[in-house]
Amino acid sequence: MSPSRAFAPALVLLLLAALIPVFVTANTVLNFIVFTLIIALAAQGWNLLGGLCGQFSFGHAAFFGSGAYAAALLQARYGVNAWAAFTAAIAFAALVGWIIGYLSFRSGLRGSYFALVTLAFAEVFRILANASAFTGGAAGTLIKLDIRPENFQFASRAAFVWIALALVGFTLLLTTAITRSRLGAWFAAVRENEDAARALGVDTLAVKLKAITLSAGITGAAGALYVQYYLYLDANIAYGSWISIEALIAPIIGGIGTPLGPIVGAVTLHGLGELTKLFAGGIPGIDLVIYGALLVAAIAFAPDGMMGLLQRLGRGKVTPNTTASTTTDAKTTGARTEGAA
Amino acid sequence: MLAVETITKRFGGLIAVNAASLKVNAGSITGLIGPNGAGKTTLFAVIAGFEKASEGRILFAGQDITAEPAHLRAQAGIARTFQIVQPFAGLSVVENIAVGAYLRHPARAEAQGRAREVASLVGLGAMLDQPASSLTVSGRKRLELARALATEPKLLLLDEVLAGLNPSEIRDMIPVIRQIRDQGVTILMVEHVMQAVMSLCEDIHVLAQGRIIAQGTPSEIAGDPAVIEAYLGQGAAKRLQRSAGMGENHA
Amino acid sequence: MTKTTELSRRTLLTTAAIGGAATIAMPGLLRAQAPAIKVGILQPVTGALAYDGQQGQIGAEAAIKAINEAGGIKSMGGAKLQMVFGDARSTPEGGTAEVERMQAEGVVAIVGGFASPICLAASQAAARYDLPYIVDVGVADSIVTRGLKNTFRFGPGFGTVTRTALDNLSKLNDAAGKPAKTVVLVHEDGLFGSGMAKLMQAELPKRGFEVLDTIAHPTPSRDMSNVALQIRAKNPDLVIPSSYYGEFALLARTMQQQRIRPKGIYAVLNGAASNFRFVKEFQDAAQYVMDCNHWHDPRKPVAEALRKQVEASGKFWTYNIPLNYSCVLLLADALERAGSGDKAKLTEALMASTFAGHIMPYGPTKFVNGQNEGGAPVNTQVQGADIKVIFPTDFADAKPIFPVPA
Amino acid sequence: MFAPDIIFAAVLNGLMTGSVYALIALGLTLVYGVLHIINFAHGATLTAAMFAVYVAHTVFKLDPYIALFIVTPLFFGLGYGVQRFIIGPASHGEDRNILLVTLGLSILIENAMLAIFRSDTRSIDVPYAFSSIDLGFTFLALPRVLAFGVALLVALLLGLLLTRTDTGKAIRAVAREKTGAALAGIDVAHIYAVTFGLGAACVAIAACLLMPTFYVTPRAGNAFVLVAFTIVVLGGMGSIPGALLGALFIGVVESLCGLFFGESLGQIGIFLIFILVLLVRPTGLFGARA
Repeated sequence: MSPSRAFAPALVLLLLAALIPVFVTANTVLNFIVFTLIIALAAQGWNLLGGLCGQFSFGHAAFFGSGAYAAALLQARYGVNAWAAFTAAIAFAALVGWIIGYLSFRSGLRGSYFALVTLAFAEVFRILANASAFTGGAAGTLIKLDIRPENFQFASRAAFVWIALALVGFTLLLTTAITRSRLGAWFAAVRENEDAARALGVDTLAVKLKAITLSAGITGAAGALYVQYYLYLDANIAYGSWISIEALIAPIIGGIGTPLGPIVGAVTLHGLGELTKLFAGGIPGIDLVIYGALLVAAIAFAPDGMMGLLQRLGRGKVTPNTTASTTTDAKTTGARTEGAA
Repeated sequence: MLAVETITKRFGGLIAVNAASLKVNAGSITGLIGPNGAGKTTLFAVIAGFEKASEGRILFAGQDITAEPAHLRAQAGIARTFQIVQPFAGLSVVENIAVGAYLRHPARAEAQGRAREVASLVGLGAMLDQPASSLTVSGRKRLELARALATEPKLLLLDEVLAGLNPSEIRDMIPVIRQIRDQGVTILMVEHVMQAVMSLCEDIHVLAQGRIIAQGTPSEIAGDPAVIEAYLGQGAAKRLQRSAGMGENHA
Repeated sequence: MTKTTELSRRTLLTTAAIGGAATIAMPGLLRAQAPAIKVGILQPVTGALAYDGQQGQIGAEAAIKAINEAGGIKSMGGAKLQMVFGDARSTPEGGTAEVERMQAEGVVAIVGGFASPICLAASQAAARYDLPYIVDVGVADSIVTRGLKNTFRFGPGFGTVTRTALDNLSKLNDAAGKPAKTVVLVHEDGLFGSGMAKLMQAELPKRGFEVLDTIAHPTPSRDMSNVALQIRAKNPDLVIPSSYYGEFALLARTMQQQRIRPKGIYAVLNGAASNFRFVKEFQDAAQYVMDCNHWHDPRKPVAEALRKQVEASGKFWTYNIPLNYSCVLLLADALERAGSGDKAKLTEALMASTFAGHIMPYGPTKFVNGQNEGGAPVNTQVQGADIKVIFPTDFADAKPIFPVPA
Repeated sequence: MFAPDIIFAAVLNGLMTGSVYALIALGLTLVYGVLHIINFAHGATLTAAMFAVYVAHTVFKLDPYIALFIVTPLFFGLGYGVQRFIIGPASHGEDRNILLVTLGLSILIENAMLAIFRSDTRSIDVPYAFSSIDLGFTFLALPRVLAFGVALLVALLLGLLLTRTDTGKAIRAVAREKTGAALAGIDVAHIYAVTFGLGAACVAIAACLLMPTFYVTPRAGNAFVLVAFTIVVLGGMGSIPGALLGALFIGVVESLCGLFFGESLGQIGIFLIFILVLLVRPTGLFGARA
């Protein structure tokens, strides 16, 4: 595939999306788009580590929350400019990613064990953030409402749509570029078979650390964007399992390991959520029952994710480089079951 | 090229490799044979850096690499294949090989070009875009070889690349291996297919119960009564001699 | 999505309930003409806070129904209130999304939110449109200290609740001859509990109480046995718990089972101590438990009528109901005075509100920087199968029983 | 800091709480060991079982300990059916899809409970709820002592089932090597479903033991899932004795950390120990060495 063909769909999509706020002025829609893009960004981060590099995490909240808290606290406690805080937040989340990655990958954690250790880290952070006075404890942290562009606060929701879109678009291009690079090949090699990768000269620890650092930075950016948009943060928002699940589920629904997968997944899931709200009425929960059922049905009918489904419908085949191996999943998750039963 | 000096590898109380020493000369094809459980694959793993040696040291091109991790050894020029093939199942053939090629060619176009060359060398040229998971056993063995080759090694460690192949496939592979050596790659191979060992190797080391019990040319090994009695067992001597004769004819 | 309250033919409440906001003059004629006024009711009815959201919704619905049955908004030609309900899904972003939808559907104001994080995010989203937002519960003081012009809180904030709780505790203890000297604080580790504990720890010693221990616990907790153990070890005169329903119910049951009997349990903003479900299901454990919390004014007949009505429908009476009921009445009064659904006029009217027709024990409303100055908690005590108001004496319908009779 | 009798009482409390964790973790580890997946619907299953016990008590006037004999087979059947007819077909045998299907099911079940029962906190009142055994320094609640005994018994029975019965042997065969087991004539789909059913049955028993002293809301089960995950990992995924010992260990750790660092921060103890154990010994405390 030539570079122009590889990047074209992404660029067209971005351009179209950027035009939405020009034609759609309903804030309901714009608000929906911003939130969906925040989730998509978090999911893109997850996809880089989980999809491309094969390291499933159940604890991306650790990065989302670290980015969000860094952005919020730098502003609220130290009066740092919002844009500078935003940049620092990404770096901080990336650092947290590196540290968690270093500790767990160095110990050789893979599969479910890695997944659950990330979950545990996120939980530890959540409990600490909830108890510590520095983070505002249970009362949370507020960013002062002061609508000025230099404060990263805008009167118009369209501005946030564009910023979120720029971040998602940048990550999309970055992910596409990675899949077409040596680093991408090494990610895939580590995902598919670590021993074989090592035999071919791949420094698997370094590759995984790169993946988790990038991944954490991107998901951290999503957290920072969240707090910049809602201007409020507490431990359950920042480090709660909700965002770990959102970040994990969107790429799988969309198409794991594909650059567009997380975005398609987030849009599908949240679109579905909006759709099922139509059923919300007298009895609370009914809409979510339908949502859960549709989720199960979606997996039943699109086992390779929406991207896989689109490809099957479009071309009648699935290109191998866009579908992550499934045999590896079975192997990594089952890798330590010698003591089974 | 490679010098293994009194390497010992213990797993708990079990001694898998016991003070084994061997030398591989540059430009040679050297064989490592021995019965099942002799410790060949373990010794391979130690040489390639997948297992840490309990004692002893390994020199590669004069450098002590005993403490180096596997990926650095690969970068230094040691490539290995796996006895149980380890393809990147979700990737295509060319992508599999390209992972190896990226070691020396950071740019995508070059790495892919190099991967195609290697693929045609091992006879996978027609299957470049097939998923690796769709290959036959013989195809996977070739892929294993191609990936290792793509790293442009100085020393290639082949762990039973011929096992599981039928006689005609083996006949196809032997010239390929020889061609690789002729291009300047030194080869150390673990092999059970005696016909191939005898025909390819100039120098053979015999490992039994973790110890090197013999070393020499194929005919020396075939005639070594210690090898025959202590390791190959009754009646094996004749088979070995027959294979050696065949190999010489071929050469 | 939109849920419109049905008009019932039965008039359950007297027109006086609306406190001057309604009229009985020519209701039929006017009813046909005036377009309905859309009012946003925001509550978390799914997710972690679903119970409180459900209770709040009951109160808001009852108020809208009562206002409409009494003839709607008189100054606007008897226009009826139409509820636009939004499920905040127990998250700030869920609340924000619903505010956007409500705005798009043309509501004149929004009432509710329940939890502080939801109230903070939702009121801020509403502020973009200068859309009046009336907070029902959300006790975080930051809700009204951010300087948002559109945000009004009818109930008391956190600081007021804690101060009142301390004042009343001192009075109670003094009146009983100072039987309580030592205290153990038990609190959930969220916004309510942690903040309360911090203030209490600082203030209690100044009032002559010794704080023996402060025990934080998470929500949800799987087991309260260890909390009970620690209370037992410290053997305090008084236990001050601030927890949600499930955890306090567990604690009270465990204390009963472990035969731990302090001289009093004095809860603050507790999810169970002012909940009739708790009283009904665990009458022994609940007996004589005091709570400083939001509560309706028991002397107001409308409040008692509403309570009977709710209980007759098989629901339990909680403070969310009268608070939301009152908030909607407060909005109706402002609409009545503004004479239009115009946001600026409505905000003006709310700022100038001196509404006294609500069913909380607050006196006439007076907003300063969006906070109702009169909003205050009261002290209740479980006595027999009922929850009685014991403080302040102006509103009380029973005398405190303290210390707990042995 | 604390008198020895309080510490001892806290250890006893931890053991009893741990025994209920054990039942929940047993179900989870069994499903993990055989299907190699993490069942996200486990918490929702527990919630559903607790509501089943609640309904049995309020509608049919059945004591939870008697309901156990109805709810357990019922949930075995439900678990079997859900795996056989929903999770199996919908996931196409792919791990990551099973993950999502169980996640979808958990959303579905939790909100179905919310729609049916609303969000009220419900508990049942049994005459023995406050019966206790007086040990002098502390009182042990009778229902919790019973739960402890039953949990140990169930773990024992489950162990016997896996080692002594044909079905158990088939389960272990599938856990080790499903292709081989299939070649040997074992119906893998059936064994998967049986395993899932057993997991659900364990949770149902846990629900019966919990309800006399606990409460149920549509989200009640979630509180137990995270801790069950940590137990399963600590015990070595798929290991029955590991889950039992891990659960008792975590119960005691939680109890003591709660005593010394406060209930809130005490929760950190569980996760820190979990992280440390994994970093030092990645196969879990009782898992086989990789």
